[in-house]
Amino acid sequence: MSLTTLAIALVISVVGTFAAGLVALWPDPRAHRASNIILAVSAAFGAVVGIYVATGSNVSLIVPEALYPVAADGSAHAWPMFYGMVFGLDRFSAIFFSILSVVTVLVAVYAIPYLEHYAASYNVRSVNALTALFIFGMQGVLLSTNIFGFMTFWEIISIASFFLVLADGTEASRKAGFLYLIITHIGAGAIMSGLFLLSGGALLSDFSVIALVTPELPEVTFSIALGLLLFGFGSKAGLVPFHVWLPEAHPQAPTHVSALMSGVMLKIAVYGFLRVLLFMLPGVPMWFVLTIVVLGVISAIVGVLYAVLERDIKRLLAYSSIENLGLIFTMIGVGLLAGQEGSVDLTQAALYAALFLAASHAIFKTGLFLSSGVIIAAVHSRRLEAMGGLAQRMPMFSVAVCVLALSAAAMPPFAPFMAEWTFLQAVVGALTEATPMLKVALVVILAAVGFVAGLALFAMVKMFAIAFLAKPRTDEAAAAVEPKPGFLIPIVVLAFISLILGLFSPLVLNKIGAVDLAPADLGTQVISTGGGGLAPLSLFLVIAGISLALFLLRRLLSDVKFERSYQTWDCGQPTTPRMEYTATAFSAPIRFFFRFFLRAQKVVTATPLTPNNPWVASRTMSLLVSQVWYDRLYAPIGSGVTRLAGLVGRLQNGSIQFYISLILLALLVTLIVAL
Amino acid sequence: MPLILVLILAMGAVTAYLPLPERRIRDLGVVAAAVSSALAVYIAWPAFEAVLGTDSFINGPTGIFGPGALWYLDSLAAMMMLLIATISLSSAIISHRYLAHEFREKIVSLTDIRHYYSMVPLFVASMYVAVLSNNVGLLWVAIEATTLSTTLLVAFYRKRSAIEAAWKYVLLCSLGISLGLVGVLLTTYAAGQNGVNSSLLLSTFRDIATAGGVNTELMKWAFVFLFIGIGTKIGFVPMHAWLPDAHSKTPSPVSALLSGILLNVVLVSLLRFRQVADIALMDDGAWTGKFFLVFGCLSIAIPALIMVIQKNYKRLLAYSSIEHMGLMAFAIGLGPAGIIPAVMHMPGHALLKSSLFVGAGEIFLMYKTTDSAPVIDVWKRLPKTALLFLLTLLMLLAVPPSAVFVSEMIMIGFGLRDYLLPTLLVVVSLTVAFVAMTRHIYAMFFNPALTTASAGHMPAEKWNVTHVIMIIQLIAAVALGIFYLTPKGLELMVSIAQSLNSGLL
Amino acid sequence: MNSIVLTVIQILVVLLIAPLSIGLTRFFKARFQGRHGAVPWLPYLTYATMMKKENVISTSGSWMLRTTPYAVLGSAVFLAIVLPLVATGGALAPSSNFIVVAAVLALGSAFLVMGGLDTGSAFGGMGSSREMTIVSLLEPTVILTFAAFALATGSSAIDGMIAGSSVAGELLITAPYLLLSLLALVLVALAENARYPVDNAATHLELTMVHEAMVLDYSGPYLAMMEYAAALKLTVFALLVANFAMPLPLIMTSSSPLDVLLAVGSTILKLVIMMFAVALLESTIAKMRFYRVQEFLTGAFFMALTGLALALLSQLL
Amino acid sequence: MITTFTSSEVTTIALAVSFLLCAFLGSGKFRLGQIIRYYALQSLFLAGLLVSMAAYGDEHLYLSALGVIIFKVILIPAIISTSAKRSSASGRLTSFVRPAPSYFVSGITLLLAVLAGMSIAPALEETDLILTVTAFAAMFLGGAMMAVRRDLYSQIIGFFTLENGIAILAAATLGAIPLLAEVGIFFTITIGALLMSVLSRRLKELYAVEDTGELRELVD
Repeated sequence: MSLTTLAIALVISVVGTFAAGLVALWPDPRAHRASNIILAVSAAFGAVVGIYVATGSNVSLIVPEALYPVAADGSAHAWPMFYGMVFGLDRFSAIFFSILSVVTVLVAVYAIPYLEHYAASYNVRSVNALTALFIFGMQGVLLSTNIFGFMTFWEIISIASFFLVLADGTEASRKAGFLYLIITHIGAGAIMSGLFLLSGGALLSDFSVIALVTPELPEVTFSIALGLLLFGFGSKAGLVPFHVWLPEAHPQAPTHVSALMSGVMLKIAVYGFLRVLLFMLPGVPMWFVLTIVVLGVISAIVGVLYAVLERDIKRLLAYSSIENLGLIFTMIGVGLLAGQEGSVDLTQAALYAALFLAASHAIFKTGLFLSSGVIIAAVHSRRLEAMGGLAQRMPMFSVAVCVLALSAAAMPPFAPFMAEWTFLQAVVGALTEATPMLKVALVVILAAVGFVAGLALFAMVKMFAIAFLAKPRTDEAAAAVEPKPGFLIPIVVLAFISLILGLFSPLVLNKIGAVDLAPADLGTQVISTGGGGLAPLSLFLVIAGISLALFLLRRLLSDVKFERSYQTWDCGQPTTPRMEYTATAFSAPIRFFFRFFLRAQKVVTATPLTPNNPWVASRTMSLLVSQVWYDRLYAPIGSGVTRLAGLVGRLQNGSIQFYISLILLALLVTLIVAL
Repeated sequence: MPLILVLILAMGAVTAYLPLPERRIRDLGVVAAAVSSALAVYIAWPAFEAVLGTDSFINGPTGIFGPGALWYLDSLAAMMMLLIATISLSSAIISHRYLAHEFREKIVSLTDIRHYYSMVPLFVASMYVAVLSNNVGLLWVAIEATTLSTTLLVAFYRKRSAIEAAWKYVLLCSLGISLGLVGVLLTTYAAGQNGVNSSLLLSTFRDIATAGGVNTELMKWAFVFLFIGIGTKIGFVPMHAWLPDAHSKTPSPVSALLSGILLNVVLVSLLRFRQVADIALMDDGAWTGKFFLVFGCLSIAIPALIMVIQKNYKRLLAYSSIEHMGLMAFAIGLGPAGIIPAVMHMPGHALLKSSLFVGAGEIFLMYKTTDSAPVIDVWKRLPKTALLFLLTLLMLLAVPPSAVFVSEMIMIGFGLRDYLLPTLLVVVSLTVAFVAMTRHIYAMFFNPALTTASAGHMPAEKWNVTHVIMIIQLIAAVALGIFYLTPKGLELMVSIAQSLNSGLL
Repeated sequence: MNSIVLTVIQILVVLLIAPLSIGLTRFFKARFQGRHGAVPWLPYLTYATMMKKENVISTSGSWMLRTTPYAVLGSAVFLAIVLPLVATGGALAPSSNFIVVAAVLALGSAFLVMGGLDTGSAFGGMGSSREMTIVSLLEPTVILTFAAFALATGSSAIDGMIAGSSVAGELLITAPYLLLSLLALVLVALAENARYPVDNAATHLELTMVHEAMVLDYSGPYLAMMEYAAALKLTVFALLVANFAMPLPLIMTSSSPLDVLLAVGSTILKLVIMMFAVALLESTIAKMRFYRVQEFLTGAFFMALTGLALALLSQLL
Repeated sequence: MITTFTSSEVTTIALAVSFLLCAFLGSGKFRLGQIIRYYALQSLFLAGLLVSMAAYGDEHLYLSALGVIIFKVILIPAIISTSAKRSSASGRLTSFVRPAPSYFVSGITLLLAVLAGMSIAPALEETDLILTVTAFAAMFLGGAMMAVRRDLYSQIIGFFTLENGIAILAAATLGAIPLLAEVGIFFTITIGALLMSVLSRRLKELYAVEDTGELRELVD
C-alpha cells in the first residue's frame, strides 16, 4: 500500500473516531449502535495502518502534503492549525497505535450490549460520546509531533476519562473521580513544565528540534525537567507513590471504559515516557535510571501484594495493572541501566521485552476487564465472595477467562510469558560479563521479578478459582447463564490473540525491529538472547502432543462410561456453598506472611444467639485492608490544603477597617520595598 | 465620534425615567445597548481592518484620532471596545428577561427597574470613556464613575448584606481610586518638570518620556501609587476584599459586566500608565514587571486556596475572577513578551466569565439563593443551564480547545524559561483552583435531591434567551481558541500587544 | 545412537520406574519404624486396579475437574521428557530452559490447585490455599537456583548444564561452590513434592494435608493419574538432584548399547539411594507447622541467593 | 535649607498649617456635628490657600478656590448633615480608640507624613515641599480616621479629608489643573458624598445600623 492510501486510511480512522463521538450525541436511540459501529470500523482502519507501519521496514508515515491545503505561492505547508504541526506515525508510535486500534475495535463491539444492559444507570449518549473523545485523544497523542499537540490531546484524555469515571454518579465514583482529577492534572502540569524546560520555553518546537536543544541545557534545569517528567508520566502510568488513584478510578468507570483505561491509557503514558527518553534526551544521568528501576520494582511488588489481598474483582485487576506497569518500567530501567553500563544485548532485549509486555498486557487486561463486566452483570456485585459456580453455568465463557487469567499470570504458551522469558534470559545472560554494580542490580531484579511472577500466579488463580469454580455462593450466581454473543465474542477473540501473540512472538518481535532478538536465519521461530533459546511454537506442540497421548492412553486403559456423579464427600454431612473457601480465606497465608507491609486488621464479632449462653454465637469476620499509601501520603496533603485554606479564608473577616488598613499597609510596604 | 456614543448612552439612562410601563423601559434598555454597541464596533473597526488586511497596522503614538485629540484608539483599545460592546449587549438582553422574571415575582419594584436602567447605560458609557480617553483627568473620572454608577446596582436588592457589600465597595474603591489620583498627579508633575505642560494627555506623556524629559525618581513614586490605587479596583490580592462581596450581591447581568469586562478595562488603563513609566525608566519594563509578578502570583495562590472552602457559588466565580486577573498580571510580569499571552487571555476570560455569571443568575432565579448548600440536583431540574454552565466552566478552566488554554500554555511556556519557581507555584495553584471549582460545581449539579419534598416544585425548564447567549459566547471562546492557533490569529495578538510595548518583536 | 532414541529410552525408563519411587519410600520408612511394610512395587498394582474402578465426579465441580488430571500429569510427563534424567542431549533438550521448566512446574501446580478448589469442600480449599502459597513463594528460589547453575556452566538449558561434564556428577567437582545452590534445589524438591518438612504425604488428618487434600475428591482413573503424576514428579526431582550430585554415568549420543544398560542400572541405583535418603530424612525430623513454613521458604530463598552470589564471585577469581 | 520666603508664600504656609490644625483637631472629635464643622473649616482654609497661591501662580486658581468653597464648604457638609438629620442618626460617633489616644494616633500619622515628605523631597522643587508634606499629612490623617473610626459618617468624613489632601497635592504640584478635569473631579466627589449618605441613610432606616462593626456578615 502506497503512502498516500495509508495516510488516507489514518485520517479516516481519526476522523471516524471523532464522528462516532458526534453521532453518539444524536438523540435517536439507534445512535448508540451506530456510533459504536463507526468507532469499531474506524479503529479497524487504524489497526491496519498501525500494523502495516509497525511491521514495515523503516517507513515513517507523515500525513503527506496531498492532504494539506496548498498555499497561494504553491508551497505546500502543513495545516494552518496547531502552528503548522505535522501529524505523523513513525515505527515506534505505530506499535502503540495498533494496540490502541485493536483494543478499541473489540471494546466498541462489547459496548453495544453492555450499555444497553446498563441503560438505566448510565447516560448512554454521554458515555458513548466521551469514550469516542477519549480514544480520539489517545490517537491524537500518538500522532502529534510537537509539544502543543501532545499536551492538548493529553489534556483531552484526562478530561474525557475524568467524566467517564464519574459516569454512574455515585458518591464513591465522585470521590475516586476527584482523586483521579487532582493527580492527572498535576501530572499534566508537570509534563508540560518538563517539556517546556527541555525546549527552553519554545511552544512550537518539534520533538526532533528538542532533541538538538537538550544537550547544552544546564545541569540543574535538566535534572528538574527529568524529575517533573518522571512524576508526570509516572502518575499517569500508576507508579507506586502516585498509584493511589488507579485502584479507585478504574473500577468506577463503566467496564468497557476501565478496560480501555487499564489496557491502553497506561500504555500511552509508557509511550510518552519512552518518546521523551529514547528520542529526545541525549543521555540520562545514573540517578534517574536507578529511580526508574527502584520505582518499577516497588510498584510491581506493592501491586501484586495488594492484588493478592483484594476481594473486589475490578480492584484486583487494577492492582494487577499496577504490577504489570511496574514490570514494564523495571524492564525500561534495566534497559537504560545496561545501556549506560555497556552491555548492548541486554539493552535491546529489555526494551523490546517491555514493548512486547505492554502490548500483551493491553490484550489480556482488556479481556479480563470485559469479562469482569460480564460477571458483574450476572452477579450484580463486584465482590468475589458473591460469585462462584460460574464455570458450570458458563463453560465457553469460563474457558476464555481461564486462558486470559493464565496469560495474566505469565504462564508458558501465552504472550506475557514470552516477554518475561526474554527479559529474565537476557538478565541471566548479561550476569556474566556485567560490571559489579550492574551485577548486584541484576541479581536483585532477578529475585524481585521471580517473586512478583509467583504472587501474580497466586492472584490470578485466586481470581479465577473463587469466581468460577465450586458451587455458587449467592442465588444470582446460581441463576447465571452463558452471556450473549455480543459479550462473548470480544473476550474469546482477545484470548485467541493472546495465544497467537505468544506462539508467534519471535515473528512479531522480528517484524517490529528486534532483528537480532529473533534472527531471521532461524526462520523466526526462536527468541535467542543471553545464551538461551525459546521456540514457543514447538514448546506448545510438545505440550499438546503429551496431553493428546495421555487422553488416548486414559481411554485405552479405562472405561470412559463407567462414571457416576455424586455430591462432594465431606465426612458425611451435605456440603453447602458457605463451606467453600472464600477469597479472604484463600489469601490468608500470604496476608499472614506479609503482615508487616499489609497492615490488615481482622475483626471477628460474635453475637450470641441465646442471651444466657455466650458460647452459641454467630460469628461474622470482617477484614479491613488499610490503604497504607493513601492514609500516610495523600490524606495529610488533603487536610493540609484545607487547613491552609481555612487560614487564608480568615483574611476575609468582614470588617471594613481591616480592609482599609490592608490597602494602606500594602501601599506603605510597596513604597518601602520598591523605592 | 466617541462623544456621540456617550450621548446615546446618556439618553438611554434618561429614558429610564420617562413615564413608561415597565416592559417598555426594558425594551428601551435593550435598544440603547444595541445602538451603542453597533456604534462602538463601527468606531473600533478600522483598527482591526488594518491588521486583517495584512498590511502594517496604524499603531503609532497618534492612534486613529490624530495626535492632540481627547480620544486615543489603537488596536488594544479597539479590542476592549469590541469586548465591551458584545458583553454589554448580551447583558442587556439577559437583564431584559432577568428583571421581567424578578418583577413578576414581586422581588423588584418599578422604581428599582428605573434605577437599574439608568445606572447600567451610565456604567457602560464610563467604561467606553475609560478605554478611549487620552486625557488623564478624564480617564480618572471615568474609572471613578464606573464605581459610583455600580454602587446602587450592588445595593439593588436592599438586603442587609447587599447594602453592606455596596458600602464596602464604594468606600474601598473610592479610597483606591483617590490613591490612583495621587499617582496621576505625580505622573503629570514628573512629566511636566521642565516646561509648563497642562495638556494631561497620555500621548504627550509618552513623547516627553521618549525624549527623556521625565524625572525618574518621581515617576517611580507615581507608579507605586498608581499600581496600588488602580490595583485595588482590579482586585489584586491584598486589596481584593471588596470584590467577592460586590460581585456576588449584584444582579447577575451586572456582575457579568463587572467581572467580565470592568476588571479588564481598569487593567488596560493601568497598563497605559505602566507604558509611560517603562519608557521613562528605559529598562524595558523590568522594574515595573516585578510588581506585576509579585502581585500576580499572590492573586493566583490566595484565591485558589480560598475557593477550596467556598460555600457560595457566586463568590466562587468572583474569586475565580481575581485569580484570572492575577494570571494576566503574572503574564505581564514575565517580561516584554509576556504581554501577548496576557492580551490573549482577556477576551477568553471576559466571554467565559460573563457567561458563567449569567448561568449562575439562571440558577439563582430558580433556587432563590446564592448559597450552595440548598442548591442540589441542578442537572436533573435545569438540564440546559447545567450542561451549558459545565461546558463553559471547563472552557474557563483551560480545557484544550478554549482560548484560555492557549494563553495559559504560552504563559507557562514563557514563565518556565526565566522564573521557574513562581511558574511551578502558579501551576499548582491552577490545579487547586481547577479541583476546587469542579468539586464545588459538581456537588451542586449531581447531588441527588434526598426527598422529593426538599426538591420543591420546579417548573420544567424552557429554552430561554440566557441559553442562547451562553451558547453564542461559548462558541465564540472556542472559535477564539482555534483562531489563536492560526498564524493570522497570532499576528493580530502580537500587533495588539505592540500597542503596549512598541519595542516588541 | 541419535537423540530421538535417547529420548525414547529416557521416557520408557522414567515412566516405568516412577511408581517404584513411592513404593520405595514407604518400604524404607516402614523398615525405619520397625514395621515390615508393603512390597516396594505395590503402587504398580494399586494404580492398575484404580484404572478399572468407577470414576465418581462431584456434582459441584465444572469442566476444571476433568482437565486437571490431564494438565497435572501432562506437566509431569513434559518434565520427564525434557530434563536430563537418564540421557543427556535428547531430542527435546534445547527446550529444557530453566525458566520454561519453572513455568511448566508452576502451571501444573496451578491446575492442581484449581482442581482442588473446584470440588467445593473446605479441605480442598485449605489444601489449595497452602499449595498455592508454597508454589508462589518458591518461584524466586527456583529461578535463582537454576540461574546459579546457568552462570556456572554457561548454558541456561538444564540439559546443557549436566551435559557439560562427561560423567553425571562431575559438575560438583569442577564447580564446588555450587553446593549451596544444590542444597537449595533439594529444599525446593522437598517443598514441590510435598515431602517432609512441608507436608506429610502419609497423613490422614485432613487439616494438616497440603497435596493430599487437593486429590481427596478424585477416584478411579483420575485418582490414578494424579497419584502417578505425583510419583513421576518425585522421580524426576530425585534423578535431577542425583545427576547434579552423584558421579554416575548418563547415556550420551556417543554411548554404545553396553553403556545404555550401565546407565539404566545406575539410574535405578540413583533412585534407590535417593528414596532411602528421603525416607531417612522423613523418619528423623518432624513436620513443620504450616505457619512456620515461611521460615523454610525464606531459608531456601536466601540459600539460593547466596549460591548465586557465590557463583558470581567465583567468576571474578 | 531655610530659604527666604516671599510674603505671599508665608501666608500660604500659615494657611496650610491652620488647614492641618483643623484636620488634626477634627480627628479627635466624637460628635457628628463637630467633625462636619471642622471639615467645612478645613475646606475654607484650603480655599484660602488656593487664593493665596493664585497671587503668584496663574489666575485659574481663583476659579478652583471658588469651586472648593461651593462644593466642599457648602454642598458636601449640607448633604451629610441633612441625610444624618433625616434618618435621625444619633450624633454620637464610636471608634476603636477613645478620644485622647486618637490624638496620639493622629500625631504618629503626622510624623509618618513628614517622613514620607522627606523621602520624596529630593525630587521636588523647594517651594512645593511644605505643601506636599501638608498634602501627605492630610491624606494619612484621613486614612487613619477611616481605619480607626467605627461608625459610617466618620468614615465618610475621613475619606473627604483624604480628598482634601489630594486637592492640596494637585495645587502644589500642578498649579492649575485644566478646567475640564477640575470640574470632573468636583462632580465625582459630590456624587460620591451623595451615594455614601444615601447608603448610610438606608442602613439607618431599614436596619438601624450605624456602626460598621455590625456590618460583618460577608465572611469568606
